[in-house]
Amino acid sequence: MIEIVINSDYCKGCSICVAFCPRKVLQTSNHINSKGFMLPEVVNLDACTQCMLCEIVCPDLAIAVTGK
Amino acid sequence: MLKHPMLKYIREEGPAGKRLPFILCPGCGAGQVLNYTLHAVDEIINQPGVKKEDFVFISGIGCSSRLTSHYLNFDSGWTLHGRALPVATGVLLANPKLKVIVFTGDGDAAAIGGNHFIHAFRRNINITVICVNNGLYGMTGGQVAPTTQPFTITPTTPYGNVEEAFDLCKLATVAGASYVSRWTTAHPFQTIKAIKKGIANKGASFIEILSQCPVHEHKTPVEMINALKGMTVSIDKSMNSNKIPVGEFHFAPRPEWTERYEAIIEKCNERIS
Amino acid sequence: MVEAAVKEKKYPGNFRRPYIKAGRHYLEGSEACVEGALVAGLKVYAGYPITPASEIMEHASRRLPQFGGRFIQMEDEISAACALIGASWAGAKAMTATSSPGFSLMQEAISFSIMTETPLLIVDVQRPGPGQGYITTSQEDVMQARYGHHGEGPIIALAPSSVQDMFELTIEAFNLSEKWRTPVLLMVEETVAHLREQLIVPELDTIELIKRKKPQDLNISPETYLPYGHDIVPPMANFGEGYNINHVGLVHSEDGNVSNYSLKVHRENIDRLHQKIEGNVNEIARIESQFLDDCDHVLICYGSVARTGLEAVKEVREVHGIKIGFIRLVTLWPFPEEKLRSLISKVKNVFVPEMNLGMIKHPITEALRDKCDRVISIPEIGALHSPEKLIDQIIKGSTC
Amino acid sequence: MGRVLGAAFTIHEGINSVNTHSYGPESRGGSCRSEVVVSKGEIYYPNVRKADILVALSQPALDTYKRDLKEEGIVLIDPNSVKDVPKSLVCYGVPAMEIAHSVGNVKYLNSVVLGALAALLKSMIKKESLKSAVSENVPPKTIEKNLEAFEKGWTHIMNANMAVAEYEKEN
Repeated sequence: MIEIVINSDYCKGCSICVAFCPRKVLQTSNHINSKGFMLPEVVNLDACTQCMLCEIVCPDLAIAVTGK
Repeated sequence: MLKHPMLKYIREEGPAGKRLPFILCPGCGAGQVLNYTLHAVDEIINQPGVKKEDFVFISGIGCSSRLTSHYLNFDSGWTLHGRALPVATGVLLANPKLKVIVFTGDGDAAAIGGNHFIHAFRRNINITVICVNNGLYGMTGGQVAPTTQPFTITPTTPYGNVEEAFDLCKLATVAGASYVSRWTTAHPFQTIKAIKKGIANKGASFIEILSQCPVHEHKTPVEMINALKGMTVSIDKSMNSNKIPVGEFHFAPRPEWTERYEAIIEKCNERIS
Repeated sequence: MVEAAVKEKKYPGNFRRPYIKAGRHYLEGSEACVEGALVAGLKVYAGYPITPASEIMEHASRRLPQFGGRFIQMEDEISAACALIGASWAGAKAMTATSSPGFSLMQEAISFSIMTETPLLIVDVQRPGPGQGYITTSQEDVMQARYGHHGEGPIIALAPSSVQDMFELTIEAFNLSEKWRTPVLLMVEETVAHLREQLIVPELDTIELIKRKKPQDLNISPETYLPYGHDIVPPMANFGEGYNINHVGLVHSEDGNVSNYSLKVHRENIDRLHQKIEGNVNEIARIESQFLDDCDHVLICYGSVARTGLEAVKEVREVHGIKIGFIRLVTLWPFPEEKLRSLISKVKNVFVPEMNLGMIKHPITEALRDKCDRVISIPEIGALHSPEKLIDQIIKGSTC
Repeated sequence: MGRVLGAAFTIHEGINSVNTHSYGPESRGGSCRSEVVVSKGEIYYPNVRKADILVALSQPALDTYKRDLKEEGIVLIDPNSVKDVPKSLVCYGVPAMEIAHSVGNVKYLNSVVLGALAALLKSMIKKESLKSAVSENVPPKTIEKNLEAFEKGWTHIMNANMAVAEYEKEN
């Protein structure tokens, strides 16, 4: 089972992960964290191929995907 | 809870409290560069015979230099504005076995540290310089940098920049760097590969990473990353293009400073005994 | 103790290290300084040529590789000082020598190494200023040594007055820097740097060498190690030992954290740095004195002026019958106020000859505010005071 | 030269000596000077105030530095380059340049002068001490030539002294 976790303490809502994801697994959400940033959310987990791109491009080391 | 794999190289907190999240603004390219660098270092550490404690990170002052302030679970030094390269040189003079990685920005490397920049490459001392180039001074408020394009409006060039920009890769090449490449934050895998090659190169390596400053450019990070992708072209297709070439510019290993000095030490040793 | 340092092989190869031999030598001050540094365990010299300090650099470039150490000529004084910082972090004893204009360029690095508590040695062979000034002798940087760098940073500065001192105080400077984890300045004048005279080198294993305290010595694990904690002088891990030390120049708490700033953290950080040096001034500072038992006046000097100073004091006592005592400040900073006060009960005049227009006169005046009638500065610019000049001034000052 | 003289006194005779030298633009192409103070007691002030002996190898050097010589001090000159010597001074001449060239080249000039000085100072310092100091301070390959130059300087002054003595005896 693939799991994608977004660390709401570290995430600053830049949406780079959303833009980089080739399968549109992520999307900017309406969830706002304690610092006022809008977090991304997983909307299409089935499409995830574990390419890890979201993990590699995150500036804040805030997203994690279960490894292959 | 599932955690980002690179957090194993980060001090999330210490006795005096939390250190993360990073101080960087949302969508800052410097954070991405740290992520890429840690991926490259991780791959090298997983090779046999490489020890984590051999890595040393040095930086100067600026947004990109903040990466080594107190976040890394490596030996690191957050030094003076522009002076990362001399400090890194000193580290290698004392212990040439260390693998020294320098984070620097365009202002840190090319303006205040310009003199050290050319001389470190001339000496070809064994450092890997990762320069996060966002074309401006982010930490002080977005002022003009030596890498800012002409006519750009910034807080200190309100009528447009009258100066030409430095091409840092050309500068590093003519100064004597033995490995030079340029990528952008929009090229994660290429950047990781370049950093790995830079660390493996015994000599001075220069990797310029064009990066976004969404705050001072007043754009979203994603817009800027897309723009970076759009304004660059691979070096082999760059002949008839106005776009900025990216790729590997120069790779010519040559004797490294401490190697040459080792020969002097050996000679003195022979003469004495 | 040197033997122990020799055994601790940091470099490949079996060096039969050609230390200076015990016994009598005829050396220049600059050479004695480098020989002392090598005995102390110098491993890295980074410098930039400047008159009149280049002789130290040239001698180091010849001698260091013979000890497996490394010498580098950097692109400027700024980078030279910064290279020392890096070398010290990686575990080497490091030094440079410069002269006044170059010393100005190093001030930022000195301030940074005070904050990051980095042991290193900077030799300033002073020349007169301002500007290029001239290349003769001077003591015009003694205030810059303490107040030239930005911020509240205490410093240790020593003033040698002979070739013997150049050898001994260089070793002492390294010991102080390692012991207190701080940069140390050797405030030399051109007079002493270029003087050639007798140097008596003691048996090397009788020379005491101090090494920095490391967390390994105190059984502190990397997990619990605080780079700026544990003690008033924090143990210092070297790069490459797995202690993941983060050196930071921003105000920090004991673990090196820079993001929990508060006025309390700030005050604790600066207070400890200050206390570490100023609070231990009586242990750090040294004063030499003669003829203090019966004196009506006293002459206080430092560096090469102490040579003429002592000659003048002896002559004034013997020939003119004036009861004058002699004090030489071996340590300029931290200023040994308490020690100085304890030496003097009450005198009429305090004479302070200096090769500047009266700099150390100020802390002396402050220290002896209620112990003397007046403090008389005897300035000289660009040259060492002649004994005649001092004698003349002392006679004039003590009879009116 | 000052360094060798100082070393001879300190290392080989156990007498304190201090050597200073001029340091400035003049030491890089103009006239330069080196001073030696010798004393059985402690030497505090390191510079020469009134010299007993002045070695002047050029006319400008003598003109400039004769002010620091005692009124009846001794001056050692190279008569080929120094022509005008004040009458009050006791003057010795050694054609140092000429002798140096006869030995090999101009580099041996200092040793010639040291040999001459050794003759003048023979009541204060043993000739052997100075010769040892010369040997220790020149490149090993040139020791022989330097000592030859030294001997020639020594002989020149000794012969001159003998000539003077004979002249004085005759008159």
